[in-house]
Amino acid sequence: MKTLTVQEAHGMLKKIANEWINHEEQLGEIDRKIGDGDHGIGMANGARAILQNVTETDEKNLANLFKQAGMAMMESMGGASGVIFSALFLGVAKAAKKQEVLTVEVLASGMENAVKEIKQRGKAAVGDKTMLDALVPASEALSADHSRDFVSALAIAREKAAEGVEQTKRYPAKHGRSKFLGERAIGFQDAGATSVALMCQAMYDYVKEEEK
Amino acid sequence: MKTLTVQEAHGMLKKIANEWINHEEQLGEIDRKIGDGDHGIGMANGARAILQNVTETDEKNLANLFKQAGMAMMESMGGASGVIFSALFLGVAKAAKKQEVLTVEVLASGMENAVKEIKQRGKAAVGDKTMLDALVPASEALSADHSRDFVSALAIAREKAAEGVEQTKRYPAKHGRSKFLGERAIGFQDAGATSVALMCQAMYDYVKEEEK
Amino acid sequence: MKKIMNAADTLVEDMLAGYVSAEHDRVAISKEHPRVLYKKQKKTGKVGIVSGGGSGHEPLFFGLLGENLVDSVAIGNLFAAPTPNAVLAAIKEADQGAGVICLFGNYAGDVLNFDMGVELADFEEITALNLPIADDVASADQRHQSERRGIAGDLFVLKEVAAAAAKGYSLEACYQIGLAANSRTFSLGVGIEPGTNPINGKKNFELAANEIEFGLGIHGEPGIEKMPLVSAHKLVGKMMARLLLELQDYAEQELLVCVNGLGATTMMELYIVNKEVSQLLQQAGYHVSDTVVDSICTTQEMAGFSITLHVLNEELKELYQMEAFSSCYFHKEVDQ
Amino acid sequence: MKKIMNAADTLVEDMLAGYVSAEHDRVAISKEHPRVLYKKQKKTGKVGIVSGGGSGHEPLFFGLLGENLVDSVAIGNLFAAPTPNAVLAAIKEADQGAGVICLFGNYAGDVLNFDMGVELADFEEITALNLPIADDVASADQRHQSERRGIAGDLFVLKEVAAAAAKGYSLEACYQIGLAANSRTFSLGVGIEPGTNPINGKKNFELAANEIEFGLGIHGEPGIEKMPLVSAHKLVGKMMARLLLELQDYAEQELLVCVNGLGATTMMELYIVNKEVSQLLQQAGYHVSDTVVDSICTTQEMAGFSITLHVLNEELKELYQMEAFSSCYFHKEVDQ
Ligand SMILES: Nc1ncnc2c1ncn2[C@@H]1O[C@H](COP(=O)(O)OP(=O)(O)O)[C@@H](O)[C@H]1O
Ligand SMILES: Nc1ncnc2c1ncn2[C@@H]1O[C@H](COP(=O)(O)OP(=O)(O)O)[C@@H](O)[C@H]1O
Ligand SMILES: [Mg+2]
Ligand SMILES: [Mg+2]
Ligand SMILES: [Mg+2]
Ligand SMILES: [Mg+2]
Repeated sequence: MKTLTVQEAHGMLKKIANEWINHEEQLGEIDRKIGDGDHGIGMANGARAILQNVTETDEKNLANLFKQAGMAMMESMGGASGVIFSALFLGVAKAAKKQEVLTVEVLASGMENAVKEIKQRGKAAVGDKTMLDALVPASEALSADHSRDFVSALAIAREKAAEGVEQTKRYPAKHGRSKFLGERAIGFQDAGATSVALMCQAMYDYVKEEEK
Repeated sequence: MKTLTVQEAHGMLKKIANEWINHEEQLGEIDRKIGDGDHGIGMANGARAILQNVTETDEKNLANLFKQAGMAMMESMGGASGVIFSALFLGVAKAAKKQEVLTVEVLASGMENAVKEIKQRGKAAVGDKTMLDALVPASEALSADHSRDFVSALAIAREKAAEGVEQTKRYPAKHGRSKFLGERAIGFQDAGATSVALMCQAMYDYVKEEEK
Repeated sequence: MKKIMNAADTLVEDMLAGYVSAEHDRVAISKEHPRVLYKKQKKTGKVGIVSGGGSGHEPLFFGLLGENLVDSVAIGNLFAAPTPNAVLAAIKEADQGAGVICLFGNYAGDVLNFDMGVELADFEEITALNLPIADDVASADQRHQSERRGIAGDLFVLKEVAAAAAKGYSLEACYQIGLAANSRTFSLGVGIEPGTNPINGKKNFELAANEIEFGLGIHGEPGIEKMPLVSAHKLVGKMMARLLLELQDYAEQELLVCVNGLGATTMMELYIVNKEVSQLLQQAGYHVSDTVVDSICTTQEMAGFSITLHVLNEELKELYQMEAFSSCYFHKEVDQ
Repeated sequence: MKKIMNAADTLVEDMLAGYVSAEHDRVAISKEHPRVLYKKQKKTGKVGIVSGGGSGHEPLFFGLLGENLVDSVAIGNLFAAPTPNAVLAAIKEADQGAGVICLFGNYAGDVLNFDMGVELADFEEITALNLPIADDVASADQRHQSERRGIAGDLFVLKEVAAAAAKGYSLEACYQIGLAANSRTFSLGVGIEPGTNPINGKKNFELAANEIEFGLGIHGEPGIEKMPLVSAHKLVGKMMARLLLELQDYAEQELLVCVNGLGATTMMELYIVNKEVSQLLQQAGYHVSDTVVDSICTTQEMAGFSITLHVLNEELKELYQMEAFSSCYFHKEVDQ
């Protein structure tokens, strides 16, 4: 599978949104350990806004689809993850400008945009125990992929994201609400990174099923 | 035993005070059911004030002993029972004026004073589920006693007081904090009546032991 | 029990010391009695305003010591009315030559002790009148209005009587204002979770996980009935239906509203309650002049709230409009 | 969970509607954004003051909308910073032609959203500056003061910047006041019992029966250490020892103090805390100009409190003295 139509990309967005909604409880529990416990509620809110507000009014306008998703999250969520996860989709929207279909290349360059934007806004780097610890390796995996095939590219990306989540357990927190915990955060995984891993898993599951 | 010296009367007061202190918990539990749960604390406060402030400066001044007890309760307790139980001892003080020893007669007339004063201040009558339901029958028993012997007079008084407490379970409350409960108070005994019964029991125990 | 305190036997004194430190430019502890606080600034010739009651309901009662509000307060032990001597000392502190009015919640203990306090004041040639506030409709029916217990409605009655005193009304005129204000004040509360008595660590009542007490008193005294917790909309609907019955006899359509939290109930919840209250009042054709949403009359960290409706008339309205402030309350009209 | 509410998805809107009903003569909901409230009365030409943050901390932030205080607020979901669009709308409502300052607690989410809001305002030719308040000494050491999170110290910084704006100071001058006020504000909190998230019914942390969290954040974020509950005297002593370290660099000896309850902690406890605070400050030779004891910055019905010390200088003192009032706070100097 080398391309996704606007309709398929929409299907993938819905899959991501549902994955977040299904893990509302778990994401909340993770955030409760070292943060304020609302990450699940926030992501589920954003996901529901995606399900409600993203429409394929224009079958050729891929950028608009992702822009709608980003704006839906930005307007519904608030909090740290509202800005950060909307930046993620807006980064993809930027890369998708004038594109009619989604390719691994477009997705990879969108992720790169997102990483840049998120780093600049949030002033965090890899190793700071944020969602970047999952997003950066996933994004790098996509960019490094030569197959240009969604299934194999996303298989690696999702693995890297999951590894990134595991890594976050080892770090003290330097950003977000848990940063004030310093060393006491060690041993607990980052909530936002978990959401990124769920997103990668959902994208992989979607293309895997579509391929059948 | 027909008379109590000032010193003995003081011993009896201490016995009463200790009885209340020992039942702080239980009195609180009773008040918690249909009131605000502080009757035990209040009586124990008053009792401790008696133990601290009542002194036999004058061996011949029986009235002063009971006045000290009443004033100690009035100044330390507050609440409904502060006024009411201090009125009880002040009533005895009034009857003990110019007396050098306590007799059943003096005690009985003191209780009568107290009943009158308490009824006037609190506007309650027997059957209203207050301490009067124990005090009035106990007082009547003392007044009706012909033995003039403390042990036998107090044996009946304490029995009547205990019966009065049992009676309070049957009444709806008309005074004090539980009055607002109306019928819902039925089945629960009155806290202040329980304190009266404890007092009668302590007086009986004291004279019984002294007699030996 | 998890309370921030030193010891049970210094509980009230520690609290009063901390309050007076915070407000030392405005209030002080009486030299006559350690459980009496008074407002430093006095006007000669006005009627003195005393309030008081048991501890444990903070910021009441000392929280209302202030400008055009209360002149002195007598403070009791936890949940216990102040002693007659404390009442006497408070009356003396408040006396500015024109007599004194004592306002307090209508509970047996408070009535007994304030009555004795007033008798003692009489020996000292100070005329003091007691005005027990009786606003809780859950505690007695309309025919026995004066027997009702006092809850958060204290605030409006106090505010108006104190304004009358500040304006120079006579003792008798202030007293009449108080009677009128009191008879026009109707409150109803619900209890949701118990509070803890800091002296013995006991919860003040028991409720099942999804149960609330309808019509509960501010000491945790049981109320009209236990019922399941329902939505704010339904619960407030039920409370307002009861309260609006009381308003039928009045021609006036102008009200003051107080939504009072009992301790642990959040301001978020209180505002949600007020949304329902104000909608229902609007539907019923009432006009709300002022709304107080706060936790002024509490019972430790009990959860629950009460709604108070106070029917204004021209005179009461003018009195209410007077600027007033204290540590826990202020009123100031907006220039429009 | 026992919360008085209608539904999770109308929680914030119901609360805002109830607040605006109560304060309708003073505040209104913005037509630009349903999560923005503004003060009706405006002065042209002054610097606009915006505040805001997540819901669940009531009466913050909208409780500070008022005279010589905040002009508009942007409100987020429960414990979540407001969205960039809400911030933009609040900036527009506050703008009175002289620029706008946004004051909020220094949390990643708030900084991210207010930064975007300010960028959006820039497109509309409104100059807005962000001033994240960083007073919680438990959250970073002295070398990283500007990284600290914001807790109850918000109040004093806001009060002084708003007074500067009301006095007609320029945007830059107001901003400098804010920086100075912020750098002179030091808070430390303890958590005693968790609060409940009204959306999902979860407690926000766990503590053993006799355990407290020293240095906890207002969202229930863990703090410096867990420790056993000790007497008010010992606990406040430990907190003050930490806070007084921060005051060493200042020549000034004049302070503002805030003892802030986190929700379910009673006023009785807060005053007991204040007794200890004021004694220690007096011993250390400080003079307290004003003390606020209240629950202004809360986390639902969490139990706990924070102590804030704010070092005045001549200019800040003069600004603080300006009369100010809102639904949850007022300041008025006593004529002596
Ligand atoms: N500066 C930052 N850069 C990148 N990600 C961040 C930053 N700050 C926080 N995050 C992410 O946001 C997550 C928390 O999101 P959420 O709980 O929804 O917001 P909040 O912290 O406002 O409650 C963290 O787990 C982290 O991954
Ligand atoms: N009007 C009254 N006349 C006689 N006794 C009364 C009256 N009101 C209350 N009491 C007594 O006081 C008791 C309650 O005392 P206590 O709990 O100490 O005071 P409070 O009711 O102020 O909390 C009641 O059980 C009752 O026996
Ligand atoms: Mg969070
Ligand atoms: Mg009682
Ligand atoms: Mg009591
Ligand atoms: Mg949050």
